[in-house]
Amino acid sequence: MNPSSEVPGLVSLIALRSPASGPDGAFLQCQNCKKIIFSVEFEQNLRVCPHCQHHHRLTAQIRIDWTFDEGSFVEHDTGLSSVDPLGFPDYGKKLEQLNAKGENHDSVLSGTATIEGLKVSAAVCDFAFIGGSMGSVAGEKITRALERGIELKCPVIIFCASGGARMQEGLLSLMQMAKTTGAVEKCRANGIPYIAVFTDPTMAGVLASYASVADVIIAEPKALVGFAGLRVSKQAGVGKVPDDFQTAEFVLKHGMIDRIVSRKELRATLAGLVRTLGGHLLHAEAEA
Amino acid sequence: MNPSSEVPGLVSLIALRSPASGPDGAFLQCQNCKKIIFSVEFEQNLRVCPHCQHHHRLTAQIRIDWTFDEGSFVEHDTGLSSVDPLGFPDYGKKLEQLNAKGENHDSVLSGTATIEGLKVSAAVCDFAFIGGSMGSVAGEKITRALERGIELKCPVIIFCASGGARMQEGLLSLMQMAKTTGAVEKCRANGIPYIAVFTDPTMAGVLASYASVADVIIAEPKALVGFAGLRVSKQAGVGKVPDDFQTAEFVLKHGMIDRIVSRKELRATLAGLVRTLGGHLLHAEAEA
Amino acid sequence: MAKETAKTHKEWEKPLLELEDTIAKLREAARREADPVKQANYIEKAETYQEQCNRYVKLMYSNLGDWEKVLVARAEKRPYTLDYIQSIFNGFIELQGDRNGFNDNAIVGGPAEFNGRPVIVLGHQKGRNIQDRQMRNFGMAKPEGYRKAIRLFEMAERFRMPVISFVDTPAADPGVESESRGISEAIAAAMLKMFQLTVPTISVIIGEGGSGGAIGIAVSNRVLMLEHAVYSVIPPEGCAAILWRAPERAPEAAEALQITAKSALSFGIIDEIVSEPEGAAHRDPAGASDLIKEAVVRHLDELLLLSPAELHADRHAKFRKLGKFAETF
Amino acid sequence: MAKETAKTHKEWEKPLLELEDTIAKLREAARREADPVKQANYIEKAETYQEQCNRYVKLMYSNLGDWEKVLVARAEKRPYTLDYIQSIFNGFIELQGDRNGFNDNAIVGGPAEFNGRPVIVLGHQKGRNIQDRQMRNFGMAKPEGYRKAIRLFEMAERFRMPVISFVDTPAADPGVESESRGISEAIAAAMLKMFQLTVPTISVIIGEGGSGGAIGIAVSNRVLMLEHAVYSVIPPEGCAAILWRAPERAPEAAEALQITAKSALSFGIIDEIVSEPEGAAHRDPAGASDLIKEAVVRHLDELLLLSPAELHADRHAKFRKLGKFAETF
Ligand SMILES: [Zn+2]
Ligand SMILES: [Zn+2]
Repeated sequence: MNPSSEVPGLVSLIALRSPASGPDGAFLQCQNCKKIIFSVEFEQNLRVCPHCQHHHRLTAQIRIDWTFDEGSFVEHDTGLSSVDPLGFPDYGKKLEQLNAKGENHDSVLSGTATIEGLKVSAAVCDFAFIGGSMGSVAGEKITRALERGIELKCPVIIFCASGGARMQEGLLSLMQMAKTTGAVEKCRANGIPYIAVFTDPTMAGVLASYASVADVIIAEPKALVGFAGLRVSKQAGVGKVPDDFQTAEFVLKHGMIDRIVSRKELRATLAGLVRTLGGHLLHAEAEA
Repeated sequence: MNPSSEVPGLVSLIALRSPASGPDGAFLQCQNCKKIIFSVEFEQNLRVCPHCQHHHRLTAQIRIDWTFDEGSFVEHDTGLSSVDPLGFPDYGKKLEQLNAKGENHDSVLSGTATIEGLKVSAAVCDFAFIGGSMGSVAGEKITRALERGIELKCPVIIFCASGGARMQEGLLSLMQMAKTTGAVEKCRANGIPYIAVFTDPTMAGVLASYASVADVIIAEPKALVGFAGLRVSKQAGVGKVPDDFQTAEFVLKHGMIDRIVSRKELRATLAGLVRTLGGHLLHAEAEA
Repeated sequence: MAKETAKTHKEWEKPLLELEDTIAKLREAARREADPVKQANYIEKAETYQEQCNRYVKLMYSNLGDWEKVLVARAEKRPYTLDYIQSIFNGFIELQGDRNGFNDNAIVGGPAEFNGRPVIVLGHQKGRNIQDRQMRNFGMAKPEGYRKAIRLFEMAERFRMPVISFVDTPAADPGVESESRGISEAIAAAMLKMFQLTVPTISVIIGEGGSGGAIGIAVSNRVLMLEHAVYSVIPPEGCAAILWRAPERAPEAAEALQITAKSALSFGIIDEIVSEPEGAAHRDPAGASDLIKEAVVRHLDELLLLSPAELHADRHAKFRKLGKFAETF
Repeated sequence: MAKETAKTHKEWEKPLLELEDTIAKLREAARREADPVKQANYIEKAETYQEQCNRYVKLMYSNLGDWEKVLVARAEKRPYTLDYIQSIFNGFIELQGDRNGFNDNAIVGGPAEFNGRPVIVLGHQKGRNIQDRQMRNFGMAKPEGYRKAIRLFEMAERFRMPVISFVDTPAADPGVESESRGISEAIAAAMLKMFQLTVPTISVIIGEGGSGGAIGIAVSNRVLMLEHAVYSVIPPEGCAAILWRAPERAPEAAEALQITAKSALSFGIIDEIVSEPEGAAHRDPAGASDLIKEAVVRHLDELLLLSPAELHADRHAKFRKLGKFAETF
């Protein structure tokens, strides 16, 4: 019994992935449990369903607004844009269309911010831009965000949301896996803490590179986290596929992430990690 | 049908663990397949049963003779002997008896030798001495053997054969686990290759310390290798105990050792490892 | 003497528990009593018993035998690692996983603030109730527990954080699963990693220091031990089984093995005995926490004066000299 | 053109194989023939066919299309890692295990001598026959394969040994088991470890350079690629399935993805194309080995002139600059 079919006139079936959250007073439908949510409550609840606790996807901008101190985020690397190095079918056209729509930050926003007053370098993937796929621009922005941590002597926070590498850039996108991982190695060598947050979905080439080698990995509840597409995994596997396969809960159980943190506790958890793991940097700064 | 029961007059049932291998021309019985072996053939075959390939245990001295270049082994640390720090029931008496029998090297022989002309520091456990158990003396000799590798800038080879820590020395024997592992860390920091050979049996406190953190681990076929006594493991386990549980074959399958090497190929394998992994030491020496 | 052969702390403390129960009942009766004379009578009785009880506690705990120490160290009510983390540290964030396919709940750890300074704190964790105990595998860590610890040690090194570890385990898990994933290697690798560190490290044996399972996270610059904790190369039951084929002779084995803080100190294996409040840590967890905190702060302050290289060398030197033997030249 | 849509190398080479079969039969007939005239006739025919065959080989392999490269790179007869280890290295001692509970047979490696110098050599290994192929999981490594590689990298670093890796995998294993043990982490950790090394590292793409499975062991100072090997972010079949929901359009996808050595070189992703003998490596494995050895020796000699710090920085710089994008300020 779907309430939306009972009271169709009251329900505004706005796609929850769109940045516009609908007019005040409108109703939305949970993507998971299909129950009706009052949109104001939905926003107040950080787009977590009050009925089933489903964490709906956020845009990069909303993620930034809800994570960092108000107005503290300064975007960097805004001049970067994707090209079509292989002349790949339809890729150039797609980029043009996205540009025309004003979607000009590619699949990653990078910058600096503060969280509970503590300085961080940050990057946030945007799943809305070609599935958050990592091409040359995304790889470059992630790399610069990590390097900026070294330069500014502050921790790095990256919100992952990606289907994987951007195949339209061929081998160049595979190389972004190496490039970003190289930047993580430089952070390690320089004592820069790097915290990754796996949001829905964190997959393939992104998971198999900078995402998985973070010092601390936090995931949002039920986020999809995996290497291969489910179809491929099922074909390859001899054994049974567990019910929670490729979820945050599955990878937690298997020791691959540190914690699952609900959206409303995320900011405080991140601040706590920045404060403790980055303590030596503040100390070094105070001495300098 | 046991041949020894058919021809009892011909069979000399000498315990194969004793250092004396019996007079020429005598027959022995394989501890594993119970078949009859001509003792000269047994010795020529390095105490490996020609029927079932069972690798019978060797004394420390025979191990040394058959591994290193003839006459090259020089024993060190001969002045060390066990005391009875806790006044543990019967321990003092046992040590006196062993001393009286001339068993004065405790459960480890340590020294230097060459293998195919290459210099090594070596230690060999003797299972015959209180089950090869590691007390303060064994821990000290293993530690010195590892440190001697650093001092002489040569690889270290350790033959393990032990039931574990020597409980008669209480917490002091537990500390030998830490002490010997500390010496392995110093080898790592100094680029000294350390190769462990797991012979039958390599267990408990020895396995859970210096033995398992060797750069390369070789085991003899079918050697018993495990952390807890089989009884304890079975009690603890919910699942089934595999047929090959706690054997060299089991730990190889589980990625805990590098190779199983038959006794007749052991010397060449060790020399090959010393030559390649220790190459930088020879190079450094040549330059000095 | 029943006291001598008690098999659990509960059994051993029974007379005391009964007395405390009586006192509680008397106080309850007093509370409900309307008649002031009768009430005064109840209160007086309760106070007499209370004095007696206090005397017993003092008597029983001031001169514990070796086996009694084992019982106290294993006491169900004894504070565990997470209790001390809760009371002594601020802002603990538990981190999980070995990043190799497994997570272990018998070892917990993560960053926290200690005395105003970021540290990594970790330790074995036993469970309070039945489900919790199973989930924690009775504080017996599997390989993934030690590999989680290694991750935490590496993090401490990378971010220059002192490490404080709490040791409280009967033993490492000896099951088939643990063997198949290399429990021995995991313990050895954890010790090796601890030797590599160049940050200050302090271990506190708070309950059972059980053999390889304990030393795996106890290779520290300073090793402290609670007054009634035990530290042993083998569980007394196992020792008795091997020596006399009689596990029930565990109390004798406990004496032979010299598992007390006092003997560990005498052999130079620990650096300090941390006193417990009267009646042991479980009768005053807050008091025990304060005593632990005071000792750890003091040792940490000393270690913070050393350079990274000195901390590394100090730890090596500390363990290098352990052992008792004769040597002739 | 049937050539264009062949699905396997065997199918594609079929005319050639038939011709070779005919030649072999003619030579055999000649050998058995008593009549010298008939014999001469057989031999002459065989030689004519042989010339024709040689022309075909030259023709077919001198101008391979992208999809044909895929077929050649995947050819069942193509030399695999262990073949090159056998022919180019001396005294190889295979080391096994991830020291975490698992061993993988899809990645092999260990110390060996190369050109008179101790090195660590490793690589993906496919199987020759059915059992072997299953045992090697078709060259698709699981997490334990990458963790074994990490152990070998660490050993190379500790003992100052150059690393030579051979890349030949369709992809990393995507199964449930691999996911549960963290295949993604294992690949990322292997790359991270390769970045940490301060010894010379050289990778050679000898067959299929399949996506994350390949790059996991290919983050080297120098990356060489055999003339007919392929290197791709996604298998052409997968790309075609995503783009056009038509895996059978893989040949088109192969072209779109630009998976050849030539394009990898043009994007600065590889440092050199190693020529293959006429008719590709499988028609002359010894020749291919010589060509690989010559190239690796040359690059290694150059790298050996760099200091440890320079080798580390060189590798970082090499990968740091990869990518094509526009930037406005
Ligand atoms: Zn819902
Ligand atoms: Zn036999």
